[in-house]
Amino acid sequence: MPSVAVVRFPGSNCDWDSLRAAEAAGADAYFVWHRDTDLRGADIVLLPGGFSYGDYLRSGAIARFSPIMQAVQRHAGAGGPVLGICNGFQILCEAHLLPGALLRNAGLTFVSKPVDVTVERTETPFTGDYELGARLRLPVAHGEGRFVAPADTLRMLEAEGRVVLRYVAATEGSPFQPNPNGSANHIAGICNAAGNVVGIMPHPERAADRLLGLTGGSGFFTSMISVTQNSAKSRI
Amino acid sequence: MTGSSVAGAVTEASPLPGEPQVTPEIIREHNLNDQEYGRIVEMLGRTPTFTELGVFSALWSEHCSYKHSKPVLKTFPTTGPQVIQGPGENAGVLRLPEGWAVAFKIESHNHPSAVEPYQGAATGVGGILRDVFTMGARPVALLNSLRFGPLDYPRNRYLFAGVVRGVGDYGNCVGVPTLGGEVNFAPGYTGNPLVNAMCVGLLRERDLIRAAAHGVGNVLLAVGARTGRDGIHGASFASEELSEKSEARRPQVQVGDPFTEKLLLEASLELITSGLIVAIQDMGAAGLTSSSAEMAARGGVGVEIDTALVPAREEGMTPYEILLSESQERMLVVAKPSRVAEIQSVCAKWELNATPIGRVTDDGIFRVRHHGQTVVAIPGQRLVEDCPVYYPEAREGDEARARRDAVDPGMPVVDLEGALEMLLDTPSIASKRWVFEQYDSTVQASTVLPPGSDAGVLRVPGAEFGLAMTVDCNSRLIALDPYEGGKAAVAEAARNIACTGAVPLGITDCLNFGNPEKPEVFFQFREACRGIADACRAFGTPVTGGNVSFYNESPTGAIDPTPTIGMVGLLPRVENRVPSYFDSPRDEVFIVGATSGILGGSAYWAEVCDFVGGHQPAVDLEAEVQLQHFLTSAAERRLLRSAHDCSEGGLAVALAEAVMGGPYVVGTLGASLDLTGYAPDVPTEGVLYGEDGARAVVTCSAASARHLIALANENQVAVFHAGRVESAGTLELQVGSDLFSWNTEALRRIYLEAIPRRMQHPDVDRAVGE
Amino acid sequence: MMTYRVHVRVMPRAGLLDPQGQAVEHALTALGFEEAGAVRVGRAIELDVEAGSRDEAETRARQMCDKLLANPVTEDYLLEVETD
Amino acid sequence: MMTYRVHVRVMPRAGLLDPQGQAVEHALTALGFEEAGAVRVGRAIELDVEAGSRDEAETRARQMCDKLLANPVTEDYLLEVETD
Ligand SMILES: Nc1ncnc2c1ncn2[C@@H]1O[C@H](COP(=O)(O)OP(=O)(O)O)[C@@H](O)[C@H]1O
Ligand SMILES: [Mg+2]
Repeated sequence: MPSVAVVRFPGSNCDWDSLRAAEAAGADAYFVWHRDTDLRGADIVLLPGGFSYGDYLRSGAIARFSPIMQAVQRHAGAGGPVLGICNGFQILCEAHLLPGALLRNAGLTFVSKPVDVTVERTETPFTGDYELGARLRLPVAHGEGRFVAPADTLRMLEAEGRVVLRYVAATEGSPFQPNPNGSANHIAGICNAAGNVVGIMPHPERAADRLLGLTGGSGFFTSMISVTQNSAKSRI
Repeated sequence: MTGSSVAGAVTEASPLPGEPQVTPEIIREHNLNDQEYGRIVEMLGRTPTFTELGVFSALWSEHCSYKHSKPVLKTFPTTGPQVIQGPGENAGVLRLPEGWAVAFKIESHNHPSAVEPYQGAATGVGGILRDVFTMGARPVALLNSLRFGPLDYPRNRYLFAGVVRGVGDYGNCVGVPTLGGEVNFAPGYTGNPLVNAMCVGLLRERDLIRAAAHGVGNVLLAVGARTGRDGIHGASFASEELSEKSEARRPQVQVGDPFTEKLLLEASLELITSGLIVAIQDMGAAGLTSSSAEMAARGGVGVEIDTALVPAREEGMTPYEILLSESQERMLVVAKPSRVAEIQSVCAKWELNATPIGRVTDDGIFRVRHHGQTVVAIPGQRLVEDCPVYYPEAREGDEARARRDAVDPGMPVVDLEGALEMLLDTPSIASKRWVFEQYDSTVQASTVLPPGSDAGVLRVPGAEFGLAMTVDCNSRLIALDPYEGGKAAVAEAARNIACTGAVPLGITDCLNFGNPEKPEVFFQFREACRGIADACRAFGTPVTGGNVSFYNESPTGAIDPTPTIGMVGLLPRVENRVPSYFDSPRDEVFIVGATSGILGGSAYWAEVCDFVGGHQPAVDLEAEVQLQHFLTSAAERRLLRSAHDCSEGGLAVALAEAVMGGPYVVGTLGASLDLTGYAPDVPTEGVLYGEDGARAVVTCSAASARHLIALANENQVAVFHAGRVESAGTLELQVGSDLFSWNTEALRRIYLEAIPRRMQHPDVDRAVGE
Repeated sequence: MMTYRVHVRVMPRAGLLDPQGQAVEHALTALGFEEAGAVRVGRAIELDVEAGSRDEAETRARQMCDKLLANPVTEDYLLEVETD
Repeated sequence: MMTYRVHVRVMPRAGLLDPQGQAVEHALTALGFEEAGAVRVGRAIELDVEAGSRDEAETRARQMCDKLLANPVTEDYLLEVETD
């Protein structure tokens, strides 16, 4: 059973949601505290959503310096899968594990609603179970989700196919804006060059259960399980 | 040593050097009348010190002492098999299945929000969260009930925008989903908005902890944020007395820090479940004073505090300031001395300080020292319980009676078809999507029915049951007839709960009224409470706590009376929850419950005829109970595809809301319904826009229709088959010879855009830059 | 008519809790900047103001602060007109 | 050792969309301040720095900005050490 470390920062508030979603997908999931210095041999690392350090100054700016982040850097450097959701995405950008930055929503208000996104890259540890181009409905809930990056970085992200999720308008007559926060190129999620570090603004862990109305998110968690199991096999 | 003590002094305390003399002016500035001051001197057997005066003025304020409301509140039903903790604690607690319990409470933060909408609303949410997690419950949902003046005025738009942002930012950061609420706009709230926040928490029944100090020699610890000069009672005058120049440094405004709140939440729950502590209470209104005095009184013990030990945020704070500061995110903990080290290490893990500041004593005295010198010594029980109680005169105002007896609503400004569009464009009725999109409603991954439903519903991970919750109050009905209006508020809440399939369990109330010393205001208060009590008895939903907010006076006089009802309900099997909107074409549409067509107090008269008055429909509690039974049993048997209650705007608005669908439906439905046989002898306008309670619009599959009708008959509720849901995007209503037709998409646009359109003004928030 | 560049600093009023300042100070200390203290965080606003004179630019800018840019209940502001 | 008061202005990098600045400009115009333009909104940070000299204080403050206070990807900062 693959082991999943969910990193808890002071102010994390999607830690339990992420842990449960990972367990539901069949992982051995556990918390590591921001002051810890190792990941206890985790196969996969999740940086959950929330308001680490109150999101004061800039979201993720302070959490980035937590002791545990050095272990996360090493894990990522060695090709280990890392998924940052919402605040986790912001932390990954601040830590320069992902390019760009997430700024205050163009509408200047917090936005909490379902959005439609398409999966534009399936070669990542977290999107392998999706069809390329699959359309998912996932909740967003953030005040600072506007992805920005220098023009050349954006070009590179597009050229290298590193946009993992992109906001799309729903079907005709739908109430959805194509883009809830003004992100460049409607970007909702990206990955690093190797594809093992992924950051997304929407919350798949809140959309992995029939009872909650949305189920499109479970693929993120099943994907990471399949990948680690396959790679385990291939190692044998 | 006690300069101020007279012969027969009961306790000894001496003024600090340089602290103001207790003069008649000072006494008046502390809002203590002669009777109250007389009782203080009698209680102490001497003149109080300045600091003692501050303590009395805080604990004997209306907010803490309930001196005008106590006798009336005693008439509420507060017992029942489900009640674990009734009124008197930080929150009420009700029993749930599988060893679970729910703690919930509602609280007002009206005046702070009128001064500073963002911080006022934010700290209101912070306070209600603490009330719930000090019971040992983890907050799982927030609701909010808001009132403002009309959006045509910049100040009202500013207050509305700031309050919504404040409510959202705080709850979002702590990570508690907002599952529901209400917003209303009426001239009566101009200058005095209402901000009521409700929190719902879950706990294992065995983890319940009460805020009673025990164990002589046990330690008092201050946990959390440092104490500053925020919101000090009477600081405005005290500052001049204490030091001219420091005036500027004494802000009244309390600033919230949701990050510290989140840490405090986790630390408190860890302390409670680990059994390390004896008692814990939030330092809320009147801060350290009320928390320590109330905990001591509940435990029948005394306490002794040294204010010099309290971690302060600013230099040179006096005992008066430290005792009365309302700095946020602070807790007072009682624990055995042997546990202090462990407690401090738990708090350190959450980056919080836990500082010993005093101890539990056996003499029953509330004693405060400053660097050892005794500055406050008051008999504890009497301090908390012996504030004079008042029985103000209650007399209905003449213009209130006149309004109710008025008969002629005048001419409608649009025809009956246009009236629906006009009502859906009314901010009080229109979709509140603009509001709840600023609130995280899905964090904790348990939201089953989000805002936009009749009631919010959440699941409990690992349990079968679900929890439903709502807040409701139609103040127009209270203003016209407080007794019937009080019943109506509870009835609407219960209907909203039952529509989701849940059984109403109990309520918490937030009683917002004007100055109780005005006979017409106290009449509204007394009668509304009588109505609430009668409805709660009829529904078996005891009052588990609440909050009274008097002195809500706008320039034009008292606010519209607004006793907000917060209710929770139990869904035995959460997967049986019923949505509020039409689901699929060909479903059968039924109208459950009868109408008298009375338009008194209706939104139709108010908005379309610009007339607030007349006799409103009497609330038939019997019929409400039968409707609730029908709805919950129908849900239990999985007969319902949707259920939506009729409230403001009557049947027409309820049908429109059901057809339009939820805030994010894709594609549109329609319905063509024949209401001719529903109420043959009622005029069309009454059929469409009358606001009789005990009614709901429900849909079911063709196959279930028979069973639904049978069930209705069993419960003696009238059930009328009106037609079918259709895929064509129009709503058609036939009433006798009149045929009305609306395009669903057009109605949706009106309904969804009503508030955003008015809030597009760039002046919305002077703090756009914040 | 001339164009003046105006710099406004809007800071939380002294004595008011500044959670953001606290968090930043805490972080700086953790990063080894023990010499940092008394951190306050506010907003910096820059704008062009068309006016006949420097004084007029400043007067108008003040009015903008009083009406919109600063919250009179919780904030104080400082204003500088760039000299060129 | 002396204590220096340092003022830092962290502004969104030129060319980067600044919705807050736009909203403020929009609001100013609506309030009748047509003479206002080119509004940018950033962060103002004030702090005490203990240092042996003004220059040292400035150097340390720069390090704080580079490490934490400003985001090199999207922000530029200006720094002033108060003279007393
Ligand atoms: N301030 C608010 N916060 C969250 N949700 C709200 C708020 N105001 C209204 N809502 C939601 O909008 C929907 C409509 O509210 P309301 O008109 O009061 O419905 P009802 O009349 O059935 O009580 C409800 O689901 C309610 O929870
Ligand atoms: Mg309502």
